[in-house]
Amino acid sequence: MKYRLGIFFALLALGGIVAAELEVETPRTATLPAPNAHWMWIGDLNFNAMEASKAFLVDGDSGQMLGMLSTGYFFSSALHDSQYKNIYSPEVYLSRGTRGERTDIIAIYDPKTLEPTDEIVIPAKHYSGIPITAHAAISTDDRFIAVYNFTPAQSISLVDVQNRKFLHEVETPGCAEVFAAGARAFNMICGDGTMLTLKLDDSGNTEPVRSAKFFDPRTDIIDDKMARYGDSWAFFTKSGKLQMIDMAGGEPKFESPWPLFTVDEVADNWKLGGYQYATICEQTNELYVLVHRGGEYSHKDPGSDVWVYDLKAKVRTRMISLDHAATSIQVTTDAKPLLFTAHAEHSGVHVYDALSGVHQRTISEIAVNPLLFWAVHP
Amino acid sequence: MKYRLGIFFALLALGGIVAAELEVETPRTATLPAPNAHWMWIGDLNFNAMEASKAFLVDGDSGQMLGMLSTGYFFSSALHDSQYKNIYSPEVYLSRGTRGERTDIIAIYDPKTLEPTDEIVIPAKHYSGIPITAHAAISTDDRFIAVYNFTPAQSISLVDVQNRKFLHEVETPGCAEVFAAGARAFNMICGDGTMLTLKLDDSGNTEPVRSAKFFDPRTDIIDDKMARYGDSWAFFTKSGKLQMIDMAGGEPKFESPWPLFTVDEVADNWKLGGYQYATICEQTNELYVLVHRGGEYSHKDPGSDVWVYDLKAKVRTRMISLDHAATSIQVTTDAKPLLFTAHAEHSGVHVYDALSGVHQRTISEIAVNPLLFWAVHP
Amino acid sequence: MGWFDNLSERSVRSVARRSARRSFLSRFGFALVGATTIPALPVARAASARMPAPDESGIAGDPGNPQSCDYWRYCSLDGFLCACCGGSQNSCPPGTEPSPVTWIGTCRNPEDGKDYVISYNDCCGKGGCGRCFCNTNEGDTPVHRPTLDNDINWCLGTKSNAYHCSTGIVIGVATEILR
Amino acid sequence: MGWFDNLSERSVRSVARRSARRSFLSRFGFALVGATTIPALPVARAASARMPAPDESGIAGDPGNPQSCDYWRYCSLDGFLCACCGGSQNSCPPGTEPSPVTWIGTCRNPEDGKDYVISYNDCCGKGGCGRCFCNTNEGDTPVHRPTLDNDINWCLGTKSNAYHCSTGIVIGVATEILR
Repeated sequence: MKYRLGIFFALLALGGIVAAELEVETPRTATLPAPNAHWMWIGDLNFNAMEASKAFLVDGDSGQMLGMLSTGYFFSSALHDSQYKNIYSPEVYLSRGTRGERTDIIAIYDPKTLEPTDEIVIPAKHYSGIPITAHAAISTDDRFIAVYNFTPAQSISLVDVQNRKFLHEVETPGCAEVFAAGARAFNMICGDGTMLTLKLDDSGNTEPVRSAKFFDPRTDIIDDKMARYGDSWAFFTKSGKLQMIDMAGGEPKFESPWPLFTVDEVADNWKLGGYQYATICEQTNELYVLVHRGGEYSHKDPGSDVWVYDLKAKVRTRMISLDHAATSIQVTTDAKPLLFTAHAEHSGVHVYDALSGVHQRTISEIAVNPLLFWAVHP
Repeated sequence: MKYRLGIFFALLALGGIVAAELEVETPRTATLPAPNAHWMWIGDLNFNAMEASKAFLVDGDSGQMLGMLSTGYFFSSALHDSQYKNIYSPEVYLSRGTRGERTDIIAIYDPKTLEPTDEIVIPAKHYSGIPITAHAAISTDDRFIAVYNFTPAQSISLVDVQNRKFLHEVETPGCAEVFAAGARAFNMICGDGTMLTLKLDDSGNTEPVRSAKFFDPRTDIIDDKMARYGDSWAFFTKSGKLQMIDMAGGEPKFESPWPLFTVDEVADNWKLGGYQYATICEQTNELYVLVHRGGEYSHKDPGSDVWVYDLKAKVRTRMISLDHAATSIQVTTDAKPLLFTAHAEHSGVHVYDALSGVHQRTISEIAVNPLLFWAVHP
Repeated sequence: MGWFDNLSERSVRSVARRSARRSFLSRFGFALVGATTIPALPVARAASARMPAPDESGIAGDPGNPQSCDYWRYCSLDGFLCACCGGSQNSCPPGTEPSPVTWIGTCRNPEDGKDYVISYNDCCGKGGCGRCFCNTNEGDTPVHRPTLDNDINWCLGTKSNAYHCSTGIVIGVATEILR
Repeated sequence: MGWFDNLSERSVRSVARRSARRSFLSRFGFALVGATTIPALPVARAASARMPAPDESGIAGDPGNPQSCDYWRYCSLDGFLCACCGGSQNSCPPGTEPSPVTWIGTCRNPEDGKDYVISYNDCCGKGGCGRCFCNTNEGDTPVHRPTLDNDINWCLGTKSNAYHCSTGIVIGVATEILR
C-alpha cells in the first residue's frame, strides 16, 4: 500500500496535473450531426471481393470518415431524396454469397443513424457491372425510383417510394441507363442515338416516347458518363464535345454541342477519361472534367488534370494539375466547393479547394477500390 | 483482293510458318486432373471484406492456381474425407450479406469439379474468428463431422456425413476447438487445463469424459495452434514446449513435453509465432515450426525462420532461413515434401523444398490475406 | 466483365502502337474474308491436343502467353484472366459456368495477321479470382451499346450472377471492325 | 475481434518496452485497488462534454490519440479502430451495434500510471471498416481461454454477426493483471 500511494503521488508531482481515476464507461452508438454540403459518399467496388460492396461517408473539411453502409454484391451507388431524409440503395444479394437465390432490393437507410429501416424487393434484374451513376434514379418530386435492368433484355423497374413498393416493369428495348430531372419523368439513352422518355402518372403508368436521333453511335458516340446540372444533364461525346440536354419538361431538349478541347489539344491526344470524369457545381455554373493524354481506347485511364469550364460562357476558365492521378471526381454543391478525387485502384480520397485547385488533404484507407462519388445535398 | 492475298503471303514468308486460320471455339469448363500430394489449399480471410472468404487450390510443382471456392463469411478452413471424394466446408451466410438471417451450413463440393453438390444446415452457432484449424473436424472413419460452436456458450454440432444431416448438439462448457484421431472420437481443449473426449456410437450419441489436468493455463498455457501426426496431435505451450497427445484410443494419452528451444534461445527471445506455425511431415517424421525473435506478446508476429525437428529423436535437425517472412506454414504429406509459406498480410504463397530449405517459387496473387493452409491427402 | 486500367503507361504505349496499326488498316481496309477459305492444317490440330504450358496457348498459329494481358486475344478484355485461375484462354476454371451471352471484340492475331472476333465469355458462380487483372478496352463502348461493352457483368443467364474471371474465345474471322 | 500484426518492427520495439514495464510491475505488484477510492474531479467531466478533436480522447486524464494504435487503451486490441470509422474509442460508428460480450485487456494509463480493465466491445452489423488496423495483443490468450482472446469475432448476441470495428472501453481499475 505504501508503494502504491508512492507511485500515485509521484505521478501527481511528475505530471503536474490531476490524476483522477477515469470513469467507467458503457458502450454506445454514435449518430451523425446535421449534414453539410462538404460531406461526400464514395462507393467501394472491391473488385476482388464484390460480395462486400460498401459506401463510405466522409467529411471533406475535417478529413474524417463519418460512417459506412454495406451494400451487397457489385453495388453502383445510392440515391437520396431531396431533403436527405432517406437513403435508397439498390442492392443485390445471393443466398449463398456467390450462388443460390438472387434477391434485388432497394435498401432504405436513415441518413442520421445509417441504420437499415426498410427494404423494397424488386425484380432480380438490376444492372450489374462497373458502377455507373445512371443505374437508377429518383424522380425530382421524390415520388418514384426507376432502376435500370439488364438481363440482357433492357427494362426499368418502377418503385413507388411513398408506399414503399415495387409497381411494375417497363420494357425499354435498346435503351439503357436512367436519368431524372424536371417533371415526373425519366429519360434513357438508346443505342441507336435517340432518347426514350418515360413520363409517369400518379400510379406510375407511362407511355414511353422516343426522341429524334441526337448522336451517331458510329461516328461520335455519347458516353455513359454524365453530370447533372439542375433540370439538365451534361453528356459527352467520344471526341470530347459537351451535349447539354434540358429535361425540365420531361422530354429532352437537345442544346447545341460544343467542344471541350481545341484542335491542338485533340491533336495532342488530350481526352476525357476515367470512371466519373465530369461534375458540375451549380452554384458557380462550372463544369469540371478529368482529362489525360492517351490513345483511342484510353477512356478508362486515370486523369492527370482537371479542366474547369464556365457553362454560361462555354469557355475553359481554369486548369488544375492534380497531385494524385484520379479516375473519379466530384465537386460539392455549395458556393465554396471542394473537389474530391479518387483512383479506383488506390484506397483513399483526396480533397482539393475547387476554386483554387490547391490540395487540402488526403483521407486515407477509404474503400479498397473507390469508384463513384455521390454528393450529399443537405 | 490483291492486297489481301499480298498480306497473307507476306506473312507466310515473314513467319516462315503455316498461317492457317484458327478454329472457332466454344466455351467450356475445366475439370481437375487426379490430385497429387503437392497440391495445397489456402484460405483467404480478406479481413477488409470477410463476406467474401475464399479458398484457393494451388499446385506446388507447377506454381499454378488450380481452382477456387467461395466460402461465405469469415471462413476458417475446409475438411475432406480420407479418400478426397468430398470437400466439407463449414460456411456462414447472412441473408443481406452483413445483416439479416444467419444460416450456417456445411457446403459439400466435388473435389474434381469444385462444384457445390449439397449442403447440410447446422445450428447458426459456428465459431467465428481468426481462422483456426480446430474449428471443425471429421472423424477418422469419415462418418461424423464435429463443428465447434461459440455463442459464447460452447458446444459441438454433430453431423452425420453418411446421411448428410445434422444430428444434435452437445454442450461442452469451458471446452473449445475440436480434433479427430484414431477411434471414432473427438477431443477438445478445456480452459482449465483438461481435455474433453466425445466418443460416438453409431447414432452419434456420446457421454463426454474429462481428462486429468495436463497444463496450467496460468503458468504455461497450451496454444490453439497444433499439428496432426497420425493418430496423435502435437500441441505447443507458450514457453515453447511440445506436448504430443496420442488420441488413437479416443481418450488422450499425454506424452512427456519437451522443449523446442534451448535456454540460450529462450533468453535470446526466440519464440513460436504466427497463425499456423507448426506442421508435421509423417513420411519423414519431421516437425516444422515457424520461429521469430520477439517479446512476450509477439505470438502473432511473422516468423523469419523455420526450425525442423526429428520427432523420434526429439532433436532439431535443420534450420531454414526463409526468403519471405511468414505467418503460416504447411508441409505436404509425401516423402519429398514441399514447404508452403504465406504471410497473412501479403497476397501470394511461397514454395520451398522442405528437405533442402531452398526457395522454389512464389505463386503470386493468391488470396488477399492468405491465412490457413490445409494439405490435400490424395 | 471488364474493369479499369492498372497501367498508366499502357495508354502512352498504346498511342504509338495503335496509330501505326490504324494507318495499316486504313490502307488495306478491314475485310479479310477471303482468307477464311484457307483450311486449318493437321499440324495445328495435333498441337492443340497436348497439355499446353502456362506460357503458351497450346494452339498452333495462336502465339503468346494466355496468362499475360499482352496475349493478342485480350485486346478488349477487362477482368481477371481465367488462364491464371485454373481455366485457360478458352475454358472456365473448375466449378464455374461460362456466360452464354458476352461482349465481343476484334483482335488481330500477330501470327496470321488476321482480325478475329473474340467472345469474352465471363465465368460465373464464384467470387472474383483476383489474379491477372487485365484491362485493354479496344473497341469498348458505353452501357447503351452493350454488345461491345466490357464494363457489364456478363454473368447473365447463368445459375449465378457472380463474376469469377474472363476468357477470350475465337468465334470467327472479322469481316469488319465492330463498333 | 482481433487480428494480426502489421508491424514487424513492433515486436522488436515491444521487447524493450515490455521488459521495462514488466520489471516495474513485478516490483510493485499488480494490485492498485486502493487508488479507486480517489474521486474523479469535475474538470474531467467538463472536458468530456465538448467535441474532441480526432487526435485527442476528449477526456481529461486520458492521454493520446484514439485514432492511433499507440493509444494506451488499445494494448490488447486486434481489429479496426472505431475512432477512425465514425465512432470513437468508446462508441460505435453510426448504424452499428456494440457487442454485449467482449474480450478484455489490462492496460496502463500513462497519465495516472494505473492499470485499467479495458473491454474491447466490437461494433457489429456492417462489413469491415478497413481503417486503422491495430494489433497489440498484450495478454491475448488462446481460443480455449476466450475471455482474453482477441481473435474471436465478438459480434455475439447482436442482431448481426458481422464485424465492423473495435472500441476500447474503460470498465474499471485492474486489481490484478488478468490471465
